[in-house]
Amino acid sequence: METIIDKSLEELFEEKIANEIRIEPKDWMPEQYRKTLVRQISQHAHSEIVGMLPEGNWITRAPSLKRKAILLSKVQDEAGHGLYLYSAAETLGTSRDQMIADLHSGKAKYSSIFNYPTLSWADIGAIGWLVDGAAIMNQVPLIRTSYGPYARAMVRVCKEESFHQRQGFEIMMTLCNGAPAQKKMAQEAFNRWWWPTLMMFGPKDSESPNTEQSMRWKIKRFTNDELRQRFVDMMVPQAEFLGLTVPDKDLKWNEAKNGYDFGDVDWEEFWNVVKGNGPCNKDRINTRVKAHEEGAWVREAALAHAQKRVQREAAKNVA
Amino acid sequence: METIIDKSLEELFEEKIANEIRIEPKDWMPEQYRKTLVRQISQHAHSEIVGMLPEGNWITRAPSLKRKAILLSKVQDEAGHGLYLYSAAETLGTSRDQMIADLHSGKAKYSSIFNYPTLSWADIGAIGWLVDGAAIMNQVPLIRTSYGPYARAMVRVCKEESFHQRQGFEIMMTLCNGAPAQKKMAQEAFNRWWWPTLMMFGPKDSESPNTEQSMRWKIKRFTNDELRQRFVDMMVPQAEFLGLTVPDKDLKWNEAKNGYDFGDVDWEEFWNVVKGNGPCNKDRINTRVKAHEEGAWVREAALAHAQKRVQREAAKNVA
Amino acid sequence: RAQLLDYTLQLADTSLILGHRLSEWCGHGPILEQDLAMANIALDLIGETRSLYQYAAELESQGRTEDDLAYLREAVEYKNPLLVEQPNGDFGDTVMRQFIFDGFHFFLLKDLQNSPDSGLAGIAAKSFKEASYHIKWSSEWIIRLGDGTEESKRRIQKSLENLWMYSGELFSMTHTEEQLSQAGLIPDYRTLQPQWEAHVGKVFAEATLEVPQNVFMQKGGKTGRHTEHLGYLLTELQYLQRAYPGLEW
Amino acid sequence: RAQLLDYTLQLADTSLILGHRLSEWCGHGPILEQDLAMANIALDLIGETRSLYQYAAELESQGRTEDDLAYLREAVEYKNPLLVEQPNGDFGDTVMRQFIFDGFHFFLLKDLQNSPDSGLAGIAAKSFKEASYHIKWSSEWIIRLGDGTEESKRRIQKSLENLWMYSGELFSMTHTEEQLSQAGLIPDYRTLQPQWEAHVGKVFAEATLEVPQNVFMQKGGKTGRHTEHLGYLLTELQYLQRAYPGLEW
Repeated sequence: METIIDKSLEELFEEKIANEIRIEPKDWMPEQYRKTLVRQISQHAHSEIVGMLPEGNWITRAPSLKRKAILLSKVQDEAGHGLYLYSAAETLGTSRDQMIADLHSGKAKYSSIFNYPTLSWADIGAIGWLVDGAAIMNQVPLIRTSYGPYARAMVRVCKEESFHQRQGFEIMMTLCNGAPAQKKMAQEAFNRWWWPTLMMFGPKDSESPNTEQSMRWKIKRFTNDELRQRFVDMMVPQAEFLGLTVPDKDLKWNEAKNGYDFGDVDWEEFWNVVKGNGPCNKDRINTRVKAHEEGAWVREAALAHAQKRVQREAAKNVA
Repeated sequence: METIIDKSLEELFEEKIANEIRIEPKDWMPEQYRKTLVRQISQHAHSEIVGMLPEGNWITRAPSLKRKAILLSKVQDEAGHGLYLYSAAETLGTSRDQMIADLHSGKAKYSSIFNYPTLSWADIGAIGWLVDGAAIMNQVPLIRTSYGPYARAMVRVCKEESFHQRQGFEIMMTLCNGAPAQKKMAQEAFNRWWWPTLMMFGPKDSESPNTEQSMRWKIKRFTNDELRQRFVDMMVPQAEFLGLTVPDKDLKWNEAKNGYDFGDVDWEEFWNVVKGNGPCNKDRINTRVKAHEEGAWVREAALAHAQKRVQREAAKNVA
Repeated sequence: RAQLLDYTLQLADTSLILGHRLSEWCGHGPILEQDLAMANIALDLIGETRSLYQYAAELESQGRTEDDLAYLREAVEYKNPLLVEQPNGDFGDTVMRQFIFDGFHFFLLKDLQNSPDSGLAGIAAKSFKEASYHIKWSSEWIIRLGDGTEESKRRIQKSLENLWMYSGELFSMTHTEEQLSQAGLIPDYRTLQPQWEAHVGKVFAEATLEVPQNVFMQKGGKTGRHTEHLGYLLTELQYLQRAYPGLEW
Repeated sequence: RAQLLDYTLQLADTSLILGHRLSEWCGHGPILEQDLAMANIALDLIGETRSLYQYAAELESQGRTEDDLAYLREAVEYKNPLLVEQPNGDFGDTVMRQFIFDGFHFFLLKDLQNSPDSGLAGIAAKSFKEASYHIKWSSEWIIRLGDGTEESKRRIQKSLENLWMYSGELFSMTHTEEQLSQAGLIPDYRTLQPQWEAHVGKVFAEATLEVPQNVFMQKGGKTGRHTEHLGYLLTELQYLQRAYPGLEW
């Protein structure tokens, strides 16, 4: 009996997917779909939160008041994205506390890109331009993702991200049109961020076990390699416009495929960072855990006070 | 019977004092003499230790490697002075731990000058030149102080202090011969440090209750006002040499007394700082207490390890 | 005019330094929502700072820009009161620093909106709306932490004891302020203080906190005599402008 | 010659940054005697730094001074290994960082004294005497803290676990180092490592500490890819030179 019902629910689900109808929180969904989504959305939320750190690192050292305000506002937006995304994931039945505990224990991942350090002001430009650029490329298709709350969160996220990307490009442009020291700073940052950004699209398709199922469920819309190619094709002309040299000696226009050929990512480095051995993995998690632990008394106080209020209200109503 | 012995001991003591013979740790001495000395020497030791903080504040920001080494070395000397002086005070039967506890509880005092902040690099010059200058003026007579260990400690302290003072003067000279911004920095620091330095000689003689007894015991050799006058007479020509303006509109050469007339110290400020209300009193003590508390586990470990060693040696000797 | 410039710089320095301190929290708050809230207040203060420095640059008319004024002065030239340069400490210390300041800021801007000096009045009008949000935020947190758990009460009471000595300077008037007040351009701070005291007292009462008595009030920041904390803040704040003088960013 | 310059700068940066970190302790040590000891080591390192930068300036012959080299470069231009820029942490963290470094420093200088390059050899000979004192100091403290109380053991074991991942970079050779080593100007670090391991192993055994196994070794500092800690250190270090370019102090 139960099997039959399940099957018909599953059929209904598959039908919606096929017809590009959004799955909503109260709809039936396969356990694996739910799990995949929780993993992906929480990972995305964690990335926003951890991603506040490398850029936050330059707020106090921003070179002008205007840049300081823009950067602070950008990092604040990331906190906001974290909030929507945690909320979207919560609609799937996992609490924010649980997700944060998984981040802190190392069970949940976040985007590896944030395990690289920001070493100069130009890194803020490079992150905005390259990293946000890659994030948008990854995320825009998610606006059409099959799970409703996630798709809707992505509309707002993507809109703000493209604003951030323009700001990043503008920082790079100012540096590239500035003094030689500034241009040098920009090139140096570009050299450090280019390859890690290409890694943001994930392992090669041939080594990405989850891609197929995610594509079928329309959680994912393009393969890793497809997105990586599109990104390179988009960024190379921008780098040329800025007068920056792409740090890849194998980069070459391929007329036949109407795109660039480019060198292979250092996959050993990629897997090292994924496994927790990147330059900042330990620092990032330690920083988050420290903020969380040092904030415990504040959260407890807020809760205790809220309870006192409720009790006082109740007592008033009784009296 | 006892009274008679005491009396003869006291007579012996007074005789030594009168004949400028040093009192040594094992000699009999009046309780009040001992107390006065412990108070004075420990206060002096505390001043060295707390005095490390305002100058230590600029070690990481020293403007050249040479200046950084000189400053670090100077602050290190102060730690060394602290050590000798605590040792000298310990010969009077009070432990270093007890003295430190008294400092942290606020029972023991230290020189009020260190409750002023160092706000620019020129402050390092001003402290060396003015504060060490005043300290030397206070301390040189102590080389002839009646208590042996204190007098001997002061020989070394004074020697190093005059070295420090020359370094301070040299910083000021470099600034005063430098760019307008440097000269301005020097004058600004001079303005802030001049009056607090004059306060270092203590209250007016008419309001210094301990002076008379200390002079009689030859713990002290000159009155506060005498020393203050000598200091002003010495420093004004040096300030003129540097091209700095003394921030005292009442300053005037007095031919009759062959010295300078000068304005009155702001005694309200003086007493406020003494009472703990100076700009940095709280910060200084908090910093010392924090260092002490955070170091507790280190001191315990060192002790535990030393005990283990002793036990192991004993076990070996038994075997 | 020189006095108006002096005063405008003092206000600008104040919001700059407090905004900077708040911005240090970014990414390290105890709750994501409060990370957002503190960034928001920091942004408001930086916005106010920019308007004030721009106005100061205009009053000065020496070709200096907002960034020259914000980034290229010595510690002793900054005129912010000591309160705002105090380190963040724990969240309670930050909330307490903010709360003490917010009341002052709120009542000051409220009056300053009516200044006959249209430059100041305009900036005050804009910032007053934001300040109304700030005072609400910090007051609520004082109450939450004071009337929360035992630990939170102990902590926030301690914050109050540590920071109270910097509250007096907010209302103690410099020579410049006395003269501008006599000229009717800015309020007499003696009239602001009772309003501030009433608000602060009410909130502390609800938070079950005790105001420390007979505290010696520290001052000096408004005349350039700062605590040693400011210097370190400035090494970070000014770093790039100092390292590369005169460039566009 | 360019490689010799590069290498000399790397050594200079290393002692500069570690000396700077140690100097941050001044006035804050757990025991007055250790405050003195750490200042002493810092002074030795700063002395070594000065000789190295002076020699580098000579090799470069572009008119730059020791201070230009120490104060006027970007974070990514510093070539110190990541270990030495790590924050002080507690006294145990500082001792552990020092201990890991001291063994490397000691065995390196011991060999470097015999370099055919008389500039390096001379500096190494002088610093070697000091390094012999440093390694004694840090080894003793590792033993004291490891074989002290339960708390001290827990703490220093934790320091070891946190810092061990930075030990590998000390012995991993850059392109420059490989070439200088092949030219016989500097030792092959592969011959230093076993000596270091023997010393470190002996001390850890006496201290009853366990060396973490299968640790992924971080590197990057020697090629300019630092941790974010270095930037903040430099804002302080460079502040005055940046604020007032080209002046005498």
